[in-house]
Amino acid sequence: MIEARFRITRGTFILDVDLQMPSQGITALYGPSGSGKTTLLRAMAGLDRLTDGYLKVGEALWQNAHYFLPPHLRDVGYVFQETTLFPHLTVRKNLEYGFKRVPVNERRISFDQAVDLFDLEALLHRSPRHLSGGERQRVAIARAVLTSPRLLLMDEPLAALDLKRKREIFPFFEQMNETLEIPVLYVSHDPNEVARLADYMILLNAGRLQASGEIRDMLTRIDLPLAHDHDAGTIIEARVSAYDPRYHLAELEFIGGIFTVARQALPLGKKVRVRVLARDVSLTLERQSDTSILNIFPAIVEARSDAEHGQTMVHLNAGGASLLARLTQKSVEALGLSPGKKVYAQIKSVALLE
Amino acid sequence: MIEARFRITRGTFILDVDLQMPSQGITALYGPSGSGKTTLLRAMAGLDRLTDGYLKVGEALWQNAHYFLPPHLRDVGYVFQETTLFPHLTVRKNLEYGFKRVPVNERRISFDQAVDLFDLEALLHRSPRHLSGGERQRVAIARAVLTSPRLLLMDEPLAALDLKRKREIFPFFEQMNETLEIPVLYVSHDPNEVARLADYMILLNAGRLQASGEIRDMLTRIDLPLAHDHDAGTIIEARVSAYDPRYHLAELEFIGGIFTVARQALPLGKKVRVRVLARDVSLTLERQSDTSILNIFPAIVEARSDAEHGQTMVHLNAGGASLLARLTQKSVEALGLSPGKKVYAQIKSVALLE
Amino acid sequence: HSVWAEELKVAVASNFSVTMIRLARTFQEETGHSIILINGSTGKHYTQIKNGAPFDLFFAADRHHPKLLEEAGLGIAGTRFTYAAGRLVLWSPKDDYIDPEGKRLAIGDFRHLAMANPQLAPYGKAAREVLEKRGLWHILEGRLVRGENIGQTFQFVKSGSAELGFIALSQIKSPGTEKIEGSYWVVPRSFYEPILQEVLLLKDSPAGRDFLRFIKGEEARKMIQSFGYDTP
Amino acid sequence: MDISALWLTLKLAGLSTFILLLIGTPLAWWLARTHTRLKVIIDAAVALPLVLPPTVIGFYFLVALGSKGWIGGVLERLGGRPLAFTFSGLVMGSVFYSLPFVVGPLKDAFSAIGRRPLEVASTLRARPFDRFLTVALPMARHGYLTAAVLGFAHTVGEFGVVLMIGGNIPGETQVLSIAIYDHVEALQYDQAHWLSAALLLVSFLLLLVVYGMKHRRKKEAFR
Amino acid sequence: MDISALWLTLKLAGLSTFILLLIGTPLAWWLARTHTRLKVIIDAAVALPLVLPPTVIGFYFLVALGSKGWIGGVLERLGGRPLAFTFSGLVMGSVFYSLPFVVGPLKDAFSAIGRRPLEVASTLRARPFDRFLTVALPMARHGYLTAAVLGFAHTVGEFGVVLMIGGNIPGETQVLSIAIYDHVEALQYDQAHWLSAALLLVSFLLLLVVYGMKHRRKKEAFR
Ligand SMILES: Nc1ncnc2c1ncn2[C@@H]1O[C@H](COP(=O)(O)OP(=O)(O)OP(=O)(O)O)[C@@H](O)[C@H]1O
Ligand SMILES: Nc1ncnc2c1ncn2[C@@H]1O[C@H](COP(=O)(O)OP(=O)(O)OP(=O)(O)O)[C@@H](O)[C@H]1O
Ligand SMILES: [Mg+2]
Ligand SMILES: [Mg+2]
Repeated sequence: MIEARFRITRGTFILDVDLQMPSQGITALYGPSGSGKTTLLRAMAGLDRLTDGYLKVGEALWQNAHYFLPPHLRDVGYVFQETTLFPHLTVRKNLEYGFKRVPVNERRISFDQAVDLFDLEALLHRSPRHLSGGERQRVAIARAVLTSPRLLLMDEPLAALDLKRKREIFPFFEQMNETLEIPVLYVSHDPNEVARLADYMILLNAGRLQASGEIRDMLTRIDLPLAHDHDAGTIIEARVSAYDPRYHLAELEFIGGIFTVARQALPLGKKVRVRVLARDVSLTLERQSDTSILNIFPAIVEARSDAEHGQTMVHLNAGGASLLARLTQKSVEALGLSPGKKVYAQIKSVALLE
Repeated sequence: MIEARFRITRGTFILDVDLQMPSQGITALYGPSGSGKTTLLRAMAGLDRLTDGYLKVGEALWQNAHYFLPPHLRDVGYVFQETTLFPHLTVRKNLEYGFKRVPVNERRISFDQAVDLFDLEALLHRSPRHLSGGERQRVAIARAVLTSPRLLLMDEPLAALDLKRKREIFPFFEQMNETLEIPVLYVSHDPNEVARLADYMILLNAGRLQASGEIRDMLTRIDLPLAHDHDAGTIIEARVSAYDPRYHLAELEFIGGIFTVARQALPLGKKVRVRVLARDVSLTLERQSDTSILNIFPAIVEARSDAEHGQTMVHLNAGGASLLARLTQKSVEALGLSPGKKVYAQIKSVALLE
Repeated sequence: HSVWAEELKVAVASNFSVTMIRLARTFQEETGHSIILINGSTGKHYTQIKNGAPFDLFFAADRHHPKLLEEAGLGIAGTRFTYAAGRLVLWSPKDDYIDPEGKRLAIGDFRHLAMANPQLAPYGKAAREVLEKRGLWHILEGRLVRGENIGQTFQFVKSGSAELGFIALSQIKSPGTEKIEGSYWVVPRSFYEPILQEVLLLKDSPAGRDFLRFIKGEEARKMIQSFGYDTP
Repeated sequence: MDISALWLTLKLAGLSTFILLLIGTPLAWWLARTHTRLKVIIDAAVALPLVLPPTVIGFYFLVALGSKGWIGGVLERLGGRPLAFTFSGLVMGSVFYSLPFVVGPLKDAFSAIGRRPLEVASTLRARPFDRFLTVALPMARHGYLTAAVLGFAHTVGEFGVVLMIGGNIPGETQVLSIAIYDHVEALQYDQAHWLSAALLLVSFLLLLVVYGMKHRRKKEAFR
Repeated sequence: MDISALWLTLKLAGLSTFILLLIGTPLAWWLARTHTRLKVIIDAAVALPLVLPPTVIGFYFLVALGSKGWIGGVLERLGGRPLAFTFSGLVMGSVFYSLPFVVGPLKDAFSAIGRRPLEVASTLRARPFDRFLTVALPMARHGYLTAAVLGFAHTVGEFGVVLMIGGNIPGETQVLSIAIYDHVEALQYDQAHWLSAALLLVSFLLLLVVYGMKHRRKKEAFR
């Protein structure tokens, strides 16, 4: 468990938070621009020396009113919002800078591993001056990761990367989390990215903690902006129960039935997460045949909350799993969707891909 | 029409392009990291003095083998990839820097307008040093826009902005384009953003022009990576034909029928663009009733292209409008979807929002 | 008193400047001419005059430089004469350190002996002659510290950095400055070639000629002697 | 006499510093931004006068400025007054000799700015000279402070060149440093101490004001 | 004699520059990063010696170093050799007098780095001294070059202080600048010209090498 308590005044802005986050997994730090995300990250890394702070990472106390562990002893990896590479060093030397300073027996990732993962081979001898924006960012992430930190702080590390790169790097963060057991605190503006990557989420607003919790819960909580977002949805835990190599279809068993998902081969029994976006769920009163939609589950309407502009969020219970469906007001009335109503939730299988 | 021809060598990287883009509207410059987007933008702004370049913007020749118009005479607005505000000036002075240098009668946007739009009122007296990443970026965009440029070049201007901000700023770019008639060349990694904003698209890859054209066409061209993307889709032009204030539903007439879309009031007759993502389209053989889906159109299968991993992209013709539907191989076979087959395309109305 | 009060720019060797201030004041009171004194090393003054310095009179620390200037036609021929002759003193700020015969030189229980640079300053040349005459030059050469001029040499000794040094009598006898403590040996005139200082009129003017006449006069000679110089 | 020397000193140092910054600015700017072979030579040449003793520099200057020298000769033919033994001559000598102390810091300051801010300014319609004034100059202000302090102080203290070119004429070319020197040479230690103390005090106060201003600005910037 | 003077000059300038950089580094670092009232005073104090004429500084130094002076007295009580008229004394005087030329550029160079690179280094496990060595020093190399060139050249050319403290002892404290000066004073112009030319040439070549190296590095950086 990581406990952090900070009170920081910057001009008219005040960051005043008291939060806890799990000391494993990926935690997303989400909040509008100017809400204090960078300020919080800097405080956690010990870059701003604050009298009024408390930070405990696992068993280790990093700072309180009487004690302050300086940044270089904190074992954090930090990826700054504005990528700063050392201009006087080559890319290789930049990468080695932190790596060399970590005792050999504490290293959990090898130099070559990082170079491979972030595809930096061709850049190693280059000067940072001549890298493109995305290249710089990859180097900065690799450099931070190479210190095998006990806590990886990343301030929008993927903002300058294209989708393809992001997809290549995503699994690595999951791996970091799973095999290397490096907890990650990750600033992002992108709800897709957050939903895809994070296990836990901290929501900042105007310097205060608006909410924090498991990503599953956060995405469906109607009191939070996320549930109203265009990308609102739910996350469902499932297990791979079958794989059909002919059609590349995986069957994912979850509490409410079986999802059919087009995927590369998945090991049987593997636990996976499936994200169902509210806007991808349509409801019918009868089970439909002759449709391209493979995932159809009986469900019961649990609640309705009026979203804005003629749209309604319908909360469903599909055999125990909760689903959100965003429908027009008109459809809701036409189908008479009030709590207790039995319906069929149709989910396009391909929408589960990510 | 803007014509640009450049050949630039940077170490082992060579940018060699010969392209044309419309001199109005928003053009997206899309391509993986390191493909030469920044290099191209810099060349167009005249920041790198190249012997081997040709650039004509509308009637005005900006450079050729014998002539080179220096950047300050080019009437471009440039938003750099790494936001650079003048550290010795306040935010207000930063904004005024370009504004003051534009003759009064050439100004097409007022200072207050820009401040309002980018919500900078509270920051005006501050030093750039103490702004958050997103705040800096907003200032930089506003500063460039305030020069009322004849061509606005933006290198990932929205990367550090949250969704809400983006949504606030998007309409402005459209307005720039429509009322101010300022053409925008816009680097982005985000296909959603591109599809939402751009009219025209230039696709770079490894320093070469891979393709360029109207965004509609580009998004559906199967030879381009975009059509295979998770966010592949088509863009359909439509006209507002009715609005139901009770349900906040707008009817948008297009060549293949009428879309029903939950929206705030829209003026009748307004031309709008509707994006239909391939993954949001499901197909049935019979028209279905008792469903929450409002948009169902008869269509004819035109072609199939195998996407990877058991997924197939089905090209449809809905009364003249082209649609893409991404389905599993299994569904395609189950429904017997071969060219000429009549089907019903179901599109969740809410998916058309953006 | 002359009819017209004129202004004279007088270049004067540093060693003589204190004396000259007194002389000039008296002359100004008597004639109404005003005198602007320009201190400096004779070498510098020479170079400056050669390059057009607007000086009227040149009081050198030696005979050599005025003679060169006269020969070069930069002065009024026939106006050159000796206005003072310096006296060499071996001095130490410590009481009872130097005996009236200067035997301390031979005892040699000191780390540094200061003198002016013999190549540049007449007092240096004289000091060298004294040492050579006593046969001490080669013995003491390694312990010599050499000032650029006699003023600097004095500072070496005064600060205690050099235990003793050859300086000008005028430097410890000046009535105008603080009482000089310590012990000294006034080197007999026979030990060195006379240190003759000559003056040259550079620009002809009644006031200039007046001043030369005044310097030659009895009143001025008395004054010069009181500062520790010989006069011809 | 000493008051006029103080005044002369401040006038000389002030004027020299001003001219130094004026000449040093384009030179430093050019040196910071060019990469020709010539640049290396100029770079070295600027620092070169320093290695000669000031009096010797003064000597060469004097010879050059005199009516037989090439500067003096040209000036005379143009009908100008000779420069030796005039205040203008002093200024010229001081500027020449203190140039490296101004060019060095300015050059570094300009280099440190990098190209980006100037590129930004150029896309904001600022012409080259405009962006130099509004971006390069203010961003190089640390360098200007250092250059001005070094140039000013060195001109105040320097006296070898000044002595030689100026001729130590009271009220005209006798600056304070020479006056102090004279006092020391003439064994008038009391006056020398007194003058030195006064000069130190004045300079110290001046420097305090200058650095204090910078300090205040920096502090603001960090708040 | 002149060869030994050249050798002595290079030794003095080299050693002084080395010590100047050694002392100047922590001082400049501190000045660039502290914001106390004290800083302003030290800032001003560093530049202060400059405003006094070198000979006068030398004189005060001599007085301080003499057995009655406070430095000399302390040294004597500690059983040390007096410093006046020794090479060590020269070094001390040169260092003191050239300090501002080194501290100024270094201070600016350190300021220009900003906090970010050091913060990055600290998150990469570098302790304060480590990040100073591996980040601040290399990033301030322009400043070091300027400081070294100014400090070196000024020490070579300076002779007022050196003359006073050194006592012009051939082979021990007679540096080239004094030798040249002596030749000029003694009207031995040929020798003076010859020596000046030699000194200028050596210095020019030295500077060319130094700046040439920097130039090459910069060019590389831009390619
Ligand atoms: N010295 C200051 N005076 C006033 N406000 C300040 C000062 N320093 C920082 N702030 C404000 O503190 C707020 C929080 O900044 P921070 O950088 O933590 O935001 P952020 O959440 O990281 O935003 P972004 O997503 O845009 O990077 C910002 O609104 C910023 O303007
Ligand atoms: N001096 C150089 N030597 C070798 N390669 C260089 C040099 N300068 C630039 N490049 C390369 O040119 C390529 C194009 O750079 P550019 O900045 O235009 O990319 P980009 O498309 O803007 O990428 P990004 O989206 O990451 O910002 C990069 O791969 C970069 O590494
Ligand atoms: Mg931030
Ligand atoms: Mg780029």
